[in-house]
Amino acid sequence: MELILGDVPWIVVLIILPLTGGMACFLFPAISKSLGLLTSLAVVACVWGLGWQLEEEGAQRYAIGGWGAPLGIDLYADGLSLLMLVVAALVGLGISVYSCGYFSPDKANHFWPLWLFLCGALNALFLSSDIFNLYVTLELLGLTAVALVALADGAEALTSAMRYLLISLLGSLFYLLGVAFLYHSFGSLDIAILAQRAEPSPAVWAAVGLISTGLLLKTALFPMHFWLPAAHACAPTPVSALLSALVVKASFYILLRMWLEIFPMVGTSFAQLLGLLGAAAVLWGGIQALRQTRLKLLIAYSTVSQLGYLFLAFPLGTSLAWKGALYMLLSHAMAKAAMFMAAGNILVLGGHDRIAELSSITQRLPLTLTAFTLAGISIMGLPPSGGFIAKWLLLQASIESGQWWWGIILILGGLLAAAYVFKVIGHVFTQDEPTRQAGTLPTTMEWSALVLALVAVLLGLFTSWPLAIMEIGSPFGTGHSG
Amino acid sequence: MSYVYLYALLGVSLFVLGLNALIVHAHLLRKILAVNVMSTGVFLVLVALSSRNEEVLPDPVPHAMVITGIVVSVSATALALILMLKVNRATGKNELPDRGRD
Amino acid sequence: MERSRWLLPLLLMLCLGLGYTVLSMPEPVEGLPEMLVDNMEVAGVSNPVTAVLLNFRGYDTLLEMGVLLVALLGVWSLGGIPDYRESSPGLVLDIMSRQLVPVLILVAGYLLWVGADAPGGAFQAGSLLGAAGVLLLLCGWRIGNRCSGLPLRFLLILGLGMFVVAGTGLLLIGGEFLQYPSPVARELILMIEAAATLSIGATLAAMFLGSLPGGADK
Amino acid sequence: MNWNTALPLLIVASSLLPGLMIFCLPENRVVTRTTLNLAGALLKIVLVGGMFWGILHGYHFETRLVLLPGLDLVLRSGPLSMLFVTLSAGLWLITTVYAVGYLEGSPYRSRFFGFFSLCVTATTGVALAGNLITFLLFYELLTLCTYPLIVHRGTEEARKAGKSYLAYTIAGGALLLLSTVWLYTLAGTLEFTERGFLSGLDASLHPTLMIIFAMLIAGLGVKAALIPLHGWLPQAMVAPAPVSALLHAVAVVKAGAFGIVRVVYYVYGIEFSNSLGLTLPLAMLAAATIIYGSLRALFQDELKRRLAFSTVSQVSYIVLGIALASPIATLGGLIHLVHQGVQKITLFLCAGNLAETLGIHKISEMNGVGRRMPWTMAAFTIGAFGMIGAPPLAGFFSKWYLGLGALDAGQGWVIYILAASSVLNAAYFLPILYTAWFKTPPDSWPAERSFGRKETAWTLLVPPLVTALLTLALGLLASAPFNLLEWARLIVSRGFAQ
Amino acid sequence: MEALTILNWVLDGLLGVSLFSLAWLALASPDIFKAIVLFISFGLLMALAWVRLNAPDVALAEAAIGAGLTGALLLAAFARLEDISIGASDGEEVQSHIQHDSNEEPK
Repeated sequence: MELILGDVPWIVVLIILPLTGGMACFLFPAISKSLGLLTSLAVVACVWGLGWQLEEEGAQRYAIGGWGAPLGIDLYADGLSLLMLVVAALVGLGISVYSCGYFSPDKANHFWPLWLFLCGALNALFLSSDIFNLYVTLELLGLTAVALVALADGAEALTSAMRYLLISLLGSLFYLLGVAFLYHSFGSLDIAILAQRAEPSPAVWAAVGLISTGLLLKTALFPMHFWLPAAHACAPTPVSALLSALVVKASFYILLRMWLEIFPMVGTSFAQLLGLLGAAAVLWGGIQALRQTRLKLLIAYSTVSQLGYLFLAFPLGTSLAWKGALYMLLSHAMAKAAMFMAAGNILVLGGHDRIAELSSITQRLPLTLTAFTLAGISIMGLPPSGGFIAKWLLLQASIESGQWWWGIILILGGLLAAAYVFKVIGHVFTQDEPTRQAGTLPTTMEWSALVLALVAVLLGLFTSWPLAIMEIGSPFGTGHSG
Repeated sequence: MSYVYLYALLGVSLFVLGLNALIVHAHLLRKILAVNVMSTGVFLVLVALSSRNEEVLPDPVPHAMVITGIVVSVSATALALILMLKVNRATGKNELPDRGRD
Repeated sequence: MERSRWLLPLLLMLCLGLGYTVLSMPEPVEGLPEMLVDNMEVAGVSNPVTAVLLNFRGYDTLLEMGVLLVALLGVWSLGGIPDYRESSPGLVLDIMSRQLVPVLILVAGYLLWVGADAPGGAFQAGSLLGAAGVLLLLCGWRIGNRCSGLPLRFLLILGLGMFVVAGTGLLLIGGEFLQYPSPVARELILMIEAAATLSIGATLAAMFLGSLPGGADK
Repeated sequence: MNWNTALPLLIVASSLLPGLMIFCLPENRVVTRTTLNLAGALLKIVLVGGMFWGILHGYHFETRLVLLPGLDLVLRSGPLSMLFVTLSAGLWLITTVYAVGYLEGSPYRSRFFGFFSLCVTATTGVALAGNLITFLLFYELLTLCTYPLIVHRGTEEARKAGKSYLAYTIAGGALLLLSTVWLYTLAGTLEFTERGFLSGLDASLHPTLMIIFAMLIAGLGVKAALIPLHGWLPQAMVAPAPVSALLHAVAVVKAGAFGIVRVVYYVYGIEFSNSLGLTLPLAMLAAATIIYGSLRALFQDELKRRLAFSTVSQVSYIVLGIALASPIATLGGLIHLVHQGVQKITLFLCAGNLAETLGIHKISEMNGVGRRMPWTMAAFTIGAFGMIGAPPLAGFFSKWYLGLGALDAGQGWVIYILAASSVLNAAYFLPILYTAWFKTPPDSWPAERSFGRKETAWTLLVPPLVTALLTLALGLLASAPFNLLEWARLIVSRGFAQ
Repeated sequence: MEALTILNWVLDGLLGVSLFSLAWLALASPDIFKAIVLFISFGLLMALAWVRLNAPDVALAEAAIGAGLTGALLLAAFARLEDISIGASDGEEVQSHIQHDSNEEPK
């Protein structure tokens, strides 16, 4: 068993598999559902294989085409990318199971190829260590995400898809200009080599500004978040779960990777700015979520708020803060996907997702309700959940580094999250009798939401495994502390 | 100050021109044109800076990057145009409803 | 116009900043070109740009073929665009296209072949094929229903598929992914480029058409 | 998995597993649900008894699960945790029997009993917690499990009460979390140790330690219903009787008081907090709450609201006993923790009986109810006299030791507080007894349900009688072997320096 | 030799100015069709600029894809845009398409 596991280049298989799966679904639309599910399972197995390999030999660098770093393109897999791959694989599997029951046949033919290409783009993005290659994967990710959002036929969905496309293109262009500056001042596109050669100069300052603006546009951090709620709320449910849990995090991952390797010498003033924007996102997202009357919009604004947490780790900078941010990313991905699926179930059965009239629908969906509550617990950061552990690590990092005000933001964010989650849950304990809406929900849709929510809660109890993954190749070892 | 920097500056100005047009104009087709102009600007910067010292052959890597970029931008434009037509069909207007900023 | 009050100065500042950065860009101490030159003879093609595109950074081109295919998938999933109205082609267009299309295809073939040693290559040839396709579509030609199903789809994924098959094939015979053994590199690159040209042409033409040809599975 | 490490976990799991199973039970499976409930309760009592036996024979029980590097979840059987765990285990059995009878025929019972068992799991977790993070985990879990019980009825009023309950407790929980993390960064450990682990820190940190103490007490004070954080308790009375009986008399409120005991004794240490001058303000706050609670109770016409305000004031006895830095006062506080629990649950169960059988909610409707339901009112009277502190009953001992402790600690003013509160207790309990026994009953009760010859269903009658007998026993058999006083003395001796 | 460099500078300057002005006009012209045509000419001129920066491959790609195909796509989209707004589009095929999807349509 070790022999086979040992020398199979899982790192390449992880990228090729979803692409081939996507092409197969495109060629044979009739069997696209089973092919898609099979590919998702295979991706989970590959991630497990890669994890096993990384456990054995630490961080892994794979030169495509055998040319080596400056000339060719390298794939690099360490703890940080492995964790993102695990998130993408698990949430991806949940989404594949969910969308088996969700799409009407003719929509499914379009959904599966696009979804598998998106999965391939995600894996390629998490594994690549070449900044131009990241541009191409970002573009591939953006186009597939827009096409998936546009699958829902409402005027709202199409306009939000259009706005999302324009923002995505704008972000990519900013990023590309930043890449141009970096390449022409240091002569290489590989992150590791750039990390050695980079020293502060006007070109690097401009590159930092451009790349960060481009990536913040795509991550929808506070001032540039206006496109996210509409896009995530009007998209078909598995797509909005996908967007909130994975696509938005991919650009955050690139910013984090760049920040840890190429920009450590950037002054703390820029980090403080990111922290401030993150804090504003947490508060603004929470308040907006509280004011929503439609469930999916509430969850979308909750994403805007939760993304703010991730940026609080930048001003802190210690490896503990990065671990906290990554743990928040992991548990938020699971919980948010479960929440969107639950909202989707309510929408499919009840026909609407107005929060005020939820009670009669939720009476008939006990599993979905439990999934929503468990996911809500993780979003709020209450103890038995991954969200709590992440909040604990971030709080500890903020107090240890003396910048306790980020801790206050965390607490306020938690209170706001509690307010809008219980606003929804409060509608469940009423005396209305269940709705007489005809039709039942395929059980796979309810169970996939519940399983993802359970994973989010169990992350609160079994923390040693994810933390061990983050340690491989010590991605944060180089992070400047304090 | 060889002529290369002239083109690089032109690239930067095209980038900013496109950004301004993207923000100011509401019509979706104009926004797509603006995005194309911006990408041409970025490609101009990429290629111009690659042949700074004349005596040696220009660096081919940016050229490859630009060709890839052009193909990516044409596919993005195609998708954007079709999406614009669908938006026009669904909302009857050629603009995004609430004049979304850039 | 309250917005232009703060927009223009901001953009001008951005322009000046970027301009200054571009002008003050230091020369990279060790750039890529030197490394490229001494690797050229192993690369199998003598045109540096094609070498970079297909050999050194072949993975980029693979993903970029994916981008093209995904864009087409997105266009088809949107669907619902009324087909291009069936106006009978004017006399001039009809005659012109009868002359032009074969020339376009010939030039595309030439560009593909010459790409190894002189400027040219898969993308330029593919776009010419696409132009030929657009001309045909303008003249009202539509792909026959019989082969608008699987054969068209196979043609569309040919580019990316060939890349992936070649890459994994090379992987299986012991090298790294997409590592062309130097004696056979030239032929391999040509094969991949040919497949890429065909699928780029088909994809660009289909994108011009906008919706599923013949609305097969609407 | 030998017994030493497994027992605490088993005790917590003994109500968790039945709870989860009950959630999955369809509504009509009444028999399975009741058997699961009772089996869980009995199993827990047996396990607690086993732990008692183990401790007497010198065994030490501790379950340790690694949560974070350097921080793990600990369930440990210390003397103090045994006190609270026995209290909650015993009263859970009694209240389950009562709840089965009380909720006969009402909807959503699977959901109710599921959350009911989860609540007790959280309470036992709070009791057995070996360090501050485990305590915090179960403390927040308690909030999550009690919310559905408060809003169980689904009426508009219940949901409003639930909303205010959440507002208080979630905010309190957030404060607790912030202070726990701050403490962890300063002290490096959160393990409960006999005389507190903070005394070793250098003097420069003392001001921050005082701020943290204030935040901890505020976080815990929400559940311990110290003023001004008690607002949610009277509103939560809209919940069904077993909920207000077990939760608001025993589980939730005691968790807050228990937390304050843990913080003062096992985090800061009584001498260190006294030297920081923290105990006096706490004692004053407790005294103010005692008086305020009793005053508000005077003017409540609704029976359960009056009992709620009485709980607000009674819990502060415990906090007062803790805050007075003398072993005897602490002894009084600890035994009051048990006495108040038993007495208050009797009163609430009787109130539930009156509401369920005769539809009485207001004291003004209780004229001559003693004749109609003699046994229930007898239990109510015993409970009321225990609260007032009449000699043979349990309440007397706690007030007696509190008074002695106050003198020993040189805090003379506490005696006046105790005296005044006893008078006020009498002032709001005796009128109830007078109306119940000596006034002429009205010709018809608001919503009478006849149970044949008996005054009410046996499942509703037996629990209050048992708890009333328990109040009597705790009072009369105060010096018997294995009694409560002995156990409390053991705890206190470990807590103080001598 | 001196004259050649001056000529080069003049040529580049001319090319740069005309490129910028073409882009400016394309983006600022009131009529959409004029904007598209100007954009296509801007693309062709760009091909010239690539040649001047001795990047022949890019020039070919820009001419074929940037000017040619993008222009064709733009014109096709513009034509279809005109159809829809004139209302000449064939009604029934479109209407049937909008209503048929799953009941997920948010009311």
